[in-house]
Amino acid sequence: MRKNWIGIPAIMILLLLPSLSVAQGDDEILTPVDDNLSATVADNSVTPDETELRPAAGEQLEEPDPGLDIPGIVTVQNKPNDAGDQLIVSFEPAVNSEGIVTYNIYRHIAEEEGEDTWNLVKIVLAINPPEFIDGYDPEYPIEPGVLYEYRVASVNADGDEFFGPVCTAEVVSKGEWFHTDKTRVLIAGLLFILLIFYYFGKAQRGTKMYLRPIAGIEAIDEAIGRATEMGKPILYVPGISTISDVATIASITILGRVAKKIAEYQTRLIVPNYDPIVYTVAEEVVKQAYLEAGRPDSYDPDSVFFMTQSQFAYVAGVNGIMMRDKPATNFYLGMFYAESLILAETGSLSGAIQIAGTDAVTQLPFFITTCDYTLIGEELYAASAYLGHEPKQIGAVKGQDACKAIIMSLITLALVLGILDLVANTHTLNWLRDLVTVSIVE
Amino acid sequence: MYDTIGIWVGALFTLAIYSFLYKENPVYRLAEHLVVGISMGYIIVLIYNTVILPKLLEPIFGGNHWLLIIPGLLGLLYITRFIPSIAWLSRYPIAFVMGTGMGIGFPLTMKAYVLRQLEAAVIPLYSSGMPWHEVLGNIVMIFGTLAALIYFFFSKPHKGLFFGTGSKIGIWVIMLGFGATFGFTVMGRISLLIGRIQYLMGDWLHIIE
Amino acid sequence: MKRTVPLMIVMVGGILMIIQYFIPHQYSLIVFDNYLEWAPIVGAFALILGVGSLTRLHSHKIRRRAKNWQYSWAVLIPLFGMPFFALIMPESLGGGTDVHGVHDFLFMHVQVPIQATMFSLLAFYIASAAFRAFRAKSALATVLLLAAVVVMLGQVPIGAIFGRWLPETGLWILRYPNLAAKRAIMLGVGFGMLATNLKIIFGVERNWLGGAGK
Amino acid sequence: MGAVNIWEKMLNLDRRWIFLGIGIISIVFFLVGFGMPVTTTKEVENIFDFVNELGPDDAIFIGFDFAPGTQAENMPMAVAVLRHAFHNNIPVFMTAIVPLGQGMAVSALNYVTDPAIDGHYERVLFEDWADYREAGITNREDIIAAWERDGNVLPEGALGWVFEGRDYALLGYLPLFHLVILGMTNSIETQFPVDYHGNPIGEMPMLKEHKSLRDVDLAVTNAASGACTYWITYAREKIGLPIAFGVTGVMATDYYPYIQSGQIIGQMGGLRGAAEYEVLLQENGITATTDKAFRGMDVQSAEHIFIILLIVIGNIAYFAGGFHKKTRLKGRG
Repeated sequence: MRKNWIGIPAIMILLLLPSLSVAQGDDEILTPVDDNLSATVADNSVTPDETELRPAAGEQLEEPDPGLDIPGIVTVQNKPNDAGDQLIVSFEPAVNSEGIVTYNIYRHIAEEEGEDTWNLVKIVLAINPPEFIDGYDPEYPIEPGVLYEYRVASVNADGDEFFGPVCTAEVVSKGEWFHTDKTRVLIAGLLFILLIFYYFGKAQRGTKMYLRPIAGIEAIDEAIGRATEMGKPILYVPGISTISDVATIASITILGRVAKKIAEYQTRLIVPNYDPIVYTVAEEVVKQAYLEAGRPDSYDPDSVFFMTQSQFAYVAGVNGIMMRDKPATNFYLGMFYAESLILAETGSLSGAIQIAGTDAVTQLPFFITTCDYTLIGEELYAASAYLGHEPKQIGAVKGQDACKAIIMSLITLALVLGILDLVANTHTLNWLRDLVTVSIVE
Repeated sequence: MYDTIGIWVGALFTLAIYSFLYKENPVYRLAEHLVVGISMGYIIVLIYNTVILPKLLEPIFGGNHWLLIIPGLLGLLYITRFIPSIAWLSRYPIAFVMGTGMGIGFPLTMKAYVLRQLEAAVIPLYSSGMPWHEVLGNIVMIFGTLAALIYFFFSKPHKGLFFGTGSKIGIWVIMLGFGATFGFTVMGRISLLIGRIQYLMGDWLHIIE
Repeated sequence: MKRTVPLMIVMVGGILMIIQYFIPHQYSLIVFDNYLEWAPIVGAFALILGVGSLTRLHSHKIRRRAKNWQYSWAVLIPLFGMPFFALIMPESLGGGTDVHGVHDFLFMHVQVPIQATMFSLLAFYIASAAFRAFRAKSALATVLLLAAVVVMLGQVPIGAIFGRWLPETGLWILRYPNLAAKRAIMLGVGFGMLATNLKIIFGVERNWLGGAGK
Repeated sequence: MGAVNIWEKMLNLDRRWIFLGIGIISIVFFLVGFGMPVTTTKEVENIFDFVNELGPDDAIFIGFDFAPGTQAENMPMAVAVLRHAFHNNIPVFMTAIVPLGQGMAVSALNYVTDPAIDGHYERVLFEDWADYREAGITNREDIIAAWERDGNVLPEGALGWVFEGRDYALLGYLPLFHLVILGMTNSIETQFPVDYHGNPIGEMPMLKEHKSLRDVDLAVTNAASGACTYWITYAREKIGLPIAFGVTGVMATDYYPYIQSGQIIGQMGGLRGAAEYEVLLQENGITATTDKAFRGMDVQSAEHIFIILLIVIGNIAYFAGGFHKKTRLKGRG
């Protein structure tokens, strides 16, 4: 099939050009500055004579180093869902692709004059579709509201360029006020907010709500009691993440509760911190807990301290504390990474009772195998809600359960639809998939 | 010379840390305290060279980006922690970090933790040409996810056919996953040790090359 | 001032960043870009808190001659020595952050080996954890144990002795039941995070201000 | 009673014996090594075949995107690919996403060109062959011919010459590396005006032939963090540069989807992935022997068996001692 094309590029171009001028009204294409019929040759190694030979090249294949067929007009569209810094650019590839390796796309601002104002913004392989998104490159940004001109050159294996017409973009780039690809996130978010606030309200009106027991929570009091009996300190590690990590926040709430109990029992508390802000907050919370327990004078300002913000240096320090001070109970609640196992094994070597809780999925197996009690994922948050004793907190747990129920029904629906598709040869599952799919690239 | 001393120092500290495996001891204690101090000192230099200098001082004094004084002042409020009477001012920068962090987190969590996970669970059990173990896998995947979700229900007692059996299967699936993750991680952890052995026996003692 | 203003900052900041996510317009981008510029600057100053606490703790120890007080010097000297050599000392006297300075030496030949060794302790601990924890005490513990052993054997060449099915089974467990468990945990964690985000933005959860519950 | 005591002792075995066992096994198996055969997988073979097709006219990037902490896993991968490239005379650009990766690149290069090791490549520094360059000799064969004509002899045990600036360039680390990758899609020189040693890279023949990432054929990133995806987002997605991953064992499962989606041509996962590449190098006669990763696999196997034995012993003691009848179940379950 392809072979039929080889002989007639010149004719095709001749046919194409009138159609270009017809299409001009639609696409507002500027005619090239110099000459529409002959390609501009940018590379010095190609003499102008060769360019003039170009129309004949297709018919006489033996002609040495023929020029290339040039690409056609460029069409520009505004890209949706951007800040007005991108344009969708497509161009008509050369009719005769013979010898073309790539297309080089150049852009400049419409009023600018001169060869050096053109910037090479994209190289498209000849085998790829003749379309790309401009504005990706930070060196040549697109400004919103600015009118640009484009031109495309066919490039052969030697790097010689043969320019097509200069075209003015028919649109300028502009930013949008809503990202349509994020609609699903918005709907899901609103639904979630609605549900949570519904249960907040319900909780505040005093509706009694059942929450199932969590083994780790009951163990907390027991473990504090044990340390008191043994006259040994309690170590509380609030994880190695920042204060904006939800696991850290849950841990801080539990710390408040633990500290209050400890203040009542007059046991020593050690809280080494990894993050300076978490340290500040933890200190405040512990101080407050001692105040509430009525023993502000027994608060030791050195009990909550900052260690270092370097993962394994922190572990080295906590390990040292564990082996020197031999705490009777270790709490590891919060966000953890690879250090989880080092901490928990050292703690168990020192003979401590250990209670762990994290939402780090990859670290849970190590806590499960080495600690006495482990709060798995969401149980950590739920524990902080239990201990907070505030109706709204319980309401939030209820709301989360409702959301899980929705997710479960959707998965079950998918299961049913999947079976239906198998039996009845329909495509209902795809419909559901489309409904819940969010785009990866934004 | 510099490198030789460096490798000797490094090797001795490596051994100091390994000595902890036997017992906590003064050498480990020294290494432990040193690394806390050095790592923190390193972070100070790093933050100064990568944030304070190029993102705050240079733009303000070199480029007249006066607006950057706002985060600078906000950050300086942390210092009020050390002055008890106005220590509450340090809550302002914390509130800034907290609020923006939570706001950024909300849509991203909704997308990554909820919608994308849901999407991955909405799969056909069987499509043509799928080997039996993949079909079985898909079945386990869907029912496993459902059961494990039941385990995380807090507002219903784990009793009865649905919640009782469901949560039991759920914890089974979770444990199976945890066992596999544990086993899978062993390999990477052993490699870390191999790295240190290479350092001690190669770089330091030159027993192996 | 003490509580209301921080709560306002949190609410405004939180809602602004949520809305910002859905708007691709350049004005929204300006907000986000500014945040990206500001956040590290505000965060950088938090380091002062850390240095302050560390200095206070260890100078207390030295002053009180607490147990092991001598080691506190090993924290304080490099804590201030590192920045001193890196930022103040001229390069001819071992200053600067380049190779062959004091700063680089302490980092490359003390911190890096210690941290790498600390990390490699995992190889030892994972073995002892496996020994202690993997006992077939119950059906559940047996499941944990078997999954771990199958995956562990499947990964190394010696596992091939038992045939192809072993690594395949290991991979199958990792790909399906493991993924199901992780997915359920992530969904639960996700909703928990979302709820906490809301609770903090709307001031329901205010523990982080210090002072439990109130 | 006596029997129970033995079992009880076994169950409560001092953990330091286990630590000692782990330590001894890794040292012993490192020194002797019994060479368990390693079967190769498709993911690694794909990378090998891709590199094997390349030659002096092509170029590749090797990213040393890891810190010393994961050296044991990432270094052998990088070294194996580097050897392969040197064997096929493919010019290699070496970069680092993390600051410490720069030092890793230096040690990899030192290792491959170490004259004390049989099967090394003899390195010629950039300044040492400046005269030929100024004389306009930039073709690889011409450089070697001129170089050997002037009395330089390839030492015994060396597999060939490598000329800095012709066969490799050590670019090193720059902050915000994702932007650097993006910038290199236009020009490598604007991002790295000089190399790690301060040599102007504009004068390097390999740079004159490969001005931007568009003129490069493959990037192999050896990474210990998610930073490896920078290469996909900024190079693969933008200009279609083929990417291969070398990642740590723990990360490996996370990146299988990238293979399925065709975004990466292959992946070396952990020590095992590196060992596979070493086996492929040996099988194809590119190196005479396998290297550290292959030897590490013996340690790996031995340790896994040791841990499994521990588990088995623990369980035998647990049941033989009758503890399953009386011990209260700890924790959940």
